[in-house]
Amino acid sequence: MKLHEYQAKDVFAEAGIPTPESELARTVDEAVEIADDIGYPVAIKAQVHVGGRGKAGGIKLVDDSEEAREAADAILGMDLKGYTVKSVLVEEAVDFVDELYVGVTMDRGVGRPVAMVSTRGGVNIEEVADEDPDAIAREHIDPAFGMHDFQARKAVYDAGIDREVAGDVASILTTLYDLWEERDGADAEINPLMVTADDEVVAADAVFNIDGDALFRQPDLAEMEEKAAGDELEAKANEYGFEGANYVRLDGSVGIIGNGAGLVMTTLDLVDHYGGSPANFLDIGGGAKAERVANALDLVFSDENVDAVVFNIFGGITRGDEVANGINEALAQFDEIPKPVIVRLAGTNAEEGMEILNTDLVQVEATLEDAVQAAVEAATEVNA
Amino acid sequence: MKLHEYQAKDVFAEAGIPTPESELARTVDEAVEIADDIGYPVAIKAQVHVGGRGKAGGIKLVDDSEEAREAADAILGMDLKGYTVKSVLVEEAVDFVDELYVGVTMDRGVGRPVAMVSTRGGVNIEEVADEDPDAIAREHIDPAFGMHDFQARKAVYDAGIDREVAGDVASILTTLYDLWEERDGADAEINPLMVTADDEVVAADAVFNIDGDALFRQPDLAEMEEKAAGDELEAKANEYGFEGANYVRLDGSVGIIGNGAGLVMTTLDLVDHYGGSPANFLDIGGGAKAERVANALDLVFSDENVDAVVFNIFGGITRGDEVANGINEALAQFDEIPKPVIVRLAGTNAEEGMEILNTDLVQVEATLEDAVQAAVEAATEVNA
Amino acid sequence: MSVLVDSDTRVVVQGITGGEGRFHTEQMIEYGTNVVAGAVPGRGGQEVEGVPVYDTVAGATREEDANAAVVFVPPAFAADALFEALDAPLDLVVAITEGIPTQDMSRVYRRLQETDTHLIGPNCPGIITPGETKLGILPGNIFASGNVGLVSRSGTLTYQIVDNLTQRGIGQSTAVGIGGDPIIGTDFIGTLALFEEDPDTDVIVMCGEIGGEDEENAAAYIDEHVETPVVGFIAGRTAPPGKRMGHAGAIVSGSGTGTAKSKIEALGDAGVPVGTTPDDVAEHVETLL
Amino acid sequence: MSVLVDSDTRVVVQGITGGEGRFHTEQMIEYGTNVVAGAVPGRGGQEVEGVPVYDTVAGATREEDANAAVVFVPPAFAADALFEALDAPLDLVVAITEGIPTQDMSRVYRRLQETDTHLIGPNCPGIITPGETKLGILPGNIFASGNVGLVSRSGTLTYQIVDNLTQRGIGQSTAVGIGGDPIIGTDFIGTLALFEEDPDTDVIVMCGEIGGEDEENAAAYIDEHVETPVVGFIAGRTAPPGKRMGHAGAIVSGSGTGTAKSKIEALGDAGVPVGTTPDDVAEHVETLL
Repeated sequence: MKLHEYQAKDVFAEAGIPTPESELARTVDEAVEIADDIGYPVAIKAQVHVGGRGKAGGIKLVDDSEEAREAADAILGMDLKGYTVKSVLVEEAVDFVDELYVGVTMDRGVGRPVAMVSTRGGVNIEEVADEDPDAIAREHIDPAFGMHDFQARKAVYDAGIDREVAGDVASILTTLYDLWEERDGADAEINPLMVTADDEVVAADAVFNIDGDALFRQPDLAEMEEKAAGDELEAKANEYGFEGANYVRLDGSVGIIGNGAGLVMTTLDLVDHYGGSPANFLDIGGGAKAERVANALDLVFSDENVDAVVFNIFGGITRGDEVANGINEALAQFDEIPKPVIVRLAGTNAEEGMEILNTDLVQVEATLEDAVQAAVEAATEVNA
Repeated sequence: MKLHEYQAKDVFAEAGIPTPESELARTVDEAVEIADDIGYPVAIKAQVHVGGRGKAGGIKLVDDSEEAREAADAILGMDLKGYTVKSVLVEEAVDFVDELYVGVTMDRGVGRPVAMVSTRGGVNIEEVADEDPDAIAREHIDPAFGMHDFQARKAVYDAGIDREVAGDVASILTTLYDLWEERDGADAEINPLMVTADDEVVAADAVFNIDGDALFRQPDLAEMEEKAAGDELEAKANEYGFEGANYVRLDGSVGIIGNGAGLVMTTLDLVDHYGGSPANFLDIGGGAKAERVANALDLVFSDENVDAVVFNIFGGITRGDEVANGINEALAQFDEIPKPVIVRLAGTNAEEGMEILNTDLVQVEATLEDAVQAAVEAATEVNA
Repeated sequence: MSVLVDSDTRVVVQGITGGEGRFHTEQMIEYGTNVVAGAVPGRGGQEVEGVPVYDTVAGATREEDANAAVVFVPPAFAADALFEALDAPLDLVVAITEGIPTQDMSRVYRRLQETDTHLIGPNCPGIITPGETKLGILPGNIFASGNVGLVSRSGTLTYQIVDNLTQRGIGQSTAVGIGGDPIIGTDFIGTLALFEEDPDTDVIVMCGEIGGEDEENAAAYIDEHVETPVVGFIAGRTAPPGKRMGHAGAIVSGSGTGTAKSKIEALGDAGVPVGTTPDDVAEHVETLL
Repeated sequence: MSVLVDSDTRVVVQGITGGEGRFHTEQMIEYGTNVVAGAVPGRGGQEVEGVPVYDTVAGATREEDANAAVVFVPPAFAADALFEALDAPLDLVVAITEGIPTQDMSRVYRRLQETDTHLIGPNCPGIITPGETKLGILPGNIFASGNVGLVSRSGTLTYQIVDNLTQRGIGQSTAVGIGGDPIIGTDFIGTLALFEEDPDTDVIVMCGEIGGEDEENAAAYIDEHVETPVVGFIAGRTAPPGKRMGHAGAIVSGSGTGTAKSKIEALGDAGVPVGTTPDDVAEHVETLL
């Protein structure tokens, strides 16, 4: 779960990390008023969950009220990579001599957190990591002990941070790690961490992504989550509880519903393999009950690109009879089934499920390959 | 460093451990007023740093104002094992059906904390440990991870705590451990942890000793320290910064000053070996400067039991010349040296020290054995 | 023979009194699993499906000699349950629970390194030695006893591939669902090593997916250490970069790592044929037996 | 020969810019110790007594090939300095600092178990191989090269006994002050094992004190594993129960454990003569050589 820059900065600032003076604005008038209060130059920054805001025109530096008005007007409401900008952060422009990078994330390869420091801030750090990996000092953290103070110093000195600001940067890294740990961070980054001419360090941007699985113990952060990021289907998916990664919209015509990420991905791959094109990834998860199945079907039907739907369930925790009931329930609402549905059930209670399924409403196939081929054909027919 | 029962209970209660209603009183009138407020029966409990208060008459259970007055009057000002009682805790008497024990301490044998639970509360737990070690469930804690919740449960179920209160006791143990860890505890104990007829658990007594070496990061607890526990010499020792274990008064006639605990203990043993009797243990520690040496000498001179003083310094960090200056300084204050002082210097800068020493004021010996024998003789002469 | 579990495995079910725990305990017993105890704090002395429940895992191992655990404890308490299982200690712990916070698993993994316990999962379907025992939620009826070892990051995809194998009359020695989370216990390499040592595993099926570098690392390991023929499968060939698909680990990063292409190439370089469909995998296996 | 340190030992001094660090660096260099670096955060690039200072221990090991550290860092920062030294990694860390909080040391000790590093101390005088090198604060001039290994929980008492040995013309192979704190790194047993392996240590002197059970455990170890003759000394025979004497560990508990009597008996049972005075110890050693 992603925090917006302004939210992340609030959390960082509360923990004692220096941030520039700033305030959120939702209207042009608000933005200009705040900019006037702060004093120019200020930066006007779109608050959306997409990378590369700057290049896409989502950040503008302005020198007076008039420019502030123009910039706020341009940015508020603009479309950034599919997301509508609803608010901007109006922020004191920092006069910097250096841009650093500090970050904390989980290194899944070793199962341990890693703290990172680099003098190459202000640019895409993934590119730095690819082109010049030694430019980033990395310190793996023992999760039982947390970050030792010496590790923060080591990362900072190894990265070649100037002696004048080394202590401050180490202390910011320590704070960032502690926050990351206490608040169940997935990624925490300050990029750039700006250094001013008089050796002060300021977090000019802030990224703080939270582990979605840990939101139950971070209720205040969970409240900051901005669902319904713009796309109507994603909003609906959220509403139905198909959070983030369980529903991914793509641009094909075969709607795909299944249980278990690997199986659903494989279904997508098979659709492609048989000449079709997947409209979405939708994993209803383990142990889904009838209502969840009905919701899944409604969600995929709502996608106007979808011409046919393939339902692929291999039951372990999930029971075939529950799925069958869900499909029947969902389809019972329609006088006419809007799009052909091909169902394939296997595993736990699959036979019971097959018996329950109303074959007037759905086409039943015995194997995955047959089901996918049938769905691809059905979608092709619609388009023919 | 020891907290008083009332201080420990404040700390425990703030962390959420249930304690009986209670308030501290420093006068008889205060005690009666508080007892009347709480309602009878109440317990009147002496607040002194000695074990076995109950047996020594330091705790009385009273049923009305008159008894409360009598008890408070008897306890306030009484001498408990050498300590004058200056305050009493007036506390709601708990009607209990069971007395349990929970505690946390450092097991130096394995270098790890250990959490302990027993159904044998309300008695001296060291005796239980000696007589029936299996009656105490012990769970060693990994200091890198802290106590896992399951460990608290395991200790509680292993100890055979009744199912009805097991969850509450486990949760109190968890709180106690967390406190112990956060507040740099040395020993934390609740004995007894009382169980009432309706399955509530209440900390009827509380022990919380803090690691003296960690007081620098526990300033609020450090403030609770009650120095000058009664003995005038110990008060003076504290004032001079010979904290707790560095000055221990004994009942012999040979005053002993040295550097390093092992060497000073050995000097005591040698005094005994040569037929004398040590008046004290005084370790001036490593790297002592002249002033500290002078203070040490003044402290030992103040002990009226002391008839002769042996100074035994083997310099590593401590320098012989500094010690010699300190001895000269201390003795220069006297028109006549009050008690004979025998000095033995060895190690770092010992030769310089020997040269500095004013042999009009002190007797210098070359070996430890000679110095101790001379001191024993001098003390014997005074007593002859 | 088999790896990790057989009919002698004595299982304690952590979280046996919950809905899933109860249901799958019944299923496991029905399959023949030797479920000797349950462990749920505060529920000691009860029975579930005829199985005695203890307050602690230590109690279950002490009284019932359990040597393996299956964990159905909800995410908020799962890490504690895993620490408890590792402390018991047990030879094998199978964590079914989905949604354990990643930092919790990082700490569990840290402790795991200091033990001799095998942890399977979390967020996994479990492990089965067909005809002998199953620990987890795998649907027993699709498996058949045989000589193919199967290891997979995915749950239901495992069932799919097993089904394709069984349909062709190919049985399995042991099937291990290692789980799809970013941090898991025994990984591909650990499981491959076990199969390599097992005389009754003649072919290994390794079923991976996009995200991370585990498949690439496993390919290198196979190249160096595995004599037994391996057939691969990789899910997520059509997944677009930057979109996480279900599993927290299943994402092709912006910088291009974790792609199906890279994994398939690595496996190919190690001499591992990679099936294009689940049934294609079964067909490859058939030719190798 | 010697144990743990010799003229090849390359030392980094942590806290070299402090008063004690500077003074004892000078003393060590004068004795012949190969002090190759100092480590103090923020002081990298400076020099102390001609020794280059680095910001991190890692820097000192990388640039100067240090393999041992002496730690003079104040108590509040000492645990972090020890973690840093263990991380470097180094073969040997000698912690002089007195007054490190016990819980800090418990965590350091936990980490130490996972490393191959020898930690001497904390709250110890250090280690010396006479004529070759000393790491710590021991006064070099009282030592003489020879064949007696010495291990002691106490600082100045060590000097006393060494002085008695040297006065009698008995030199030392290596002398190790293991420190008097409740939690220390290498203990009696660890040091005895090293001396037992050292062909040039012909007699071992073990100098203990009241408190804990380390001497009793060491006696049992000697009985089983040590062929080299051992002479003992125990300080605190006259210490009354319940009164801590100086060292945090030096206390005879109320329940009677940790007494000098128990330790002297245990050593006696293991065939170890225990001297009544420091010079008596030296006399015993003399008869054994």
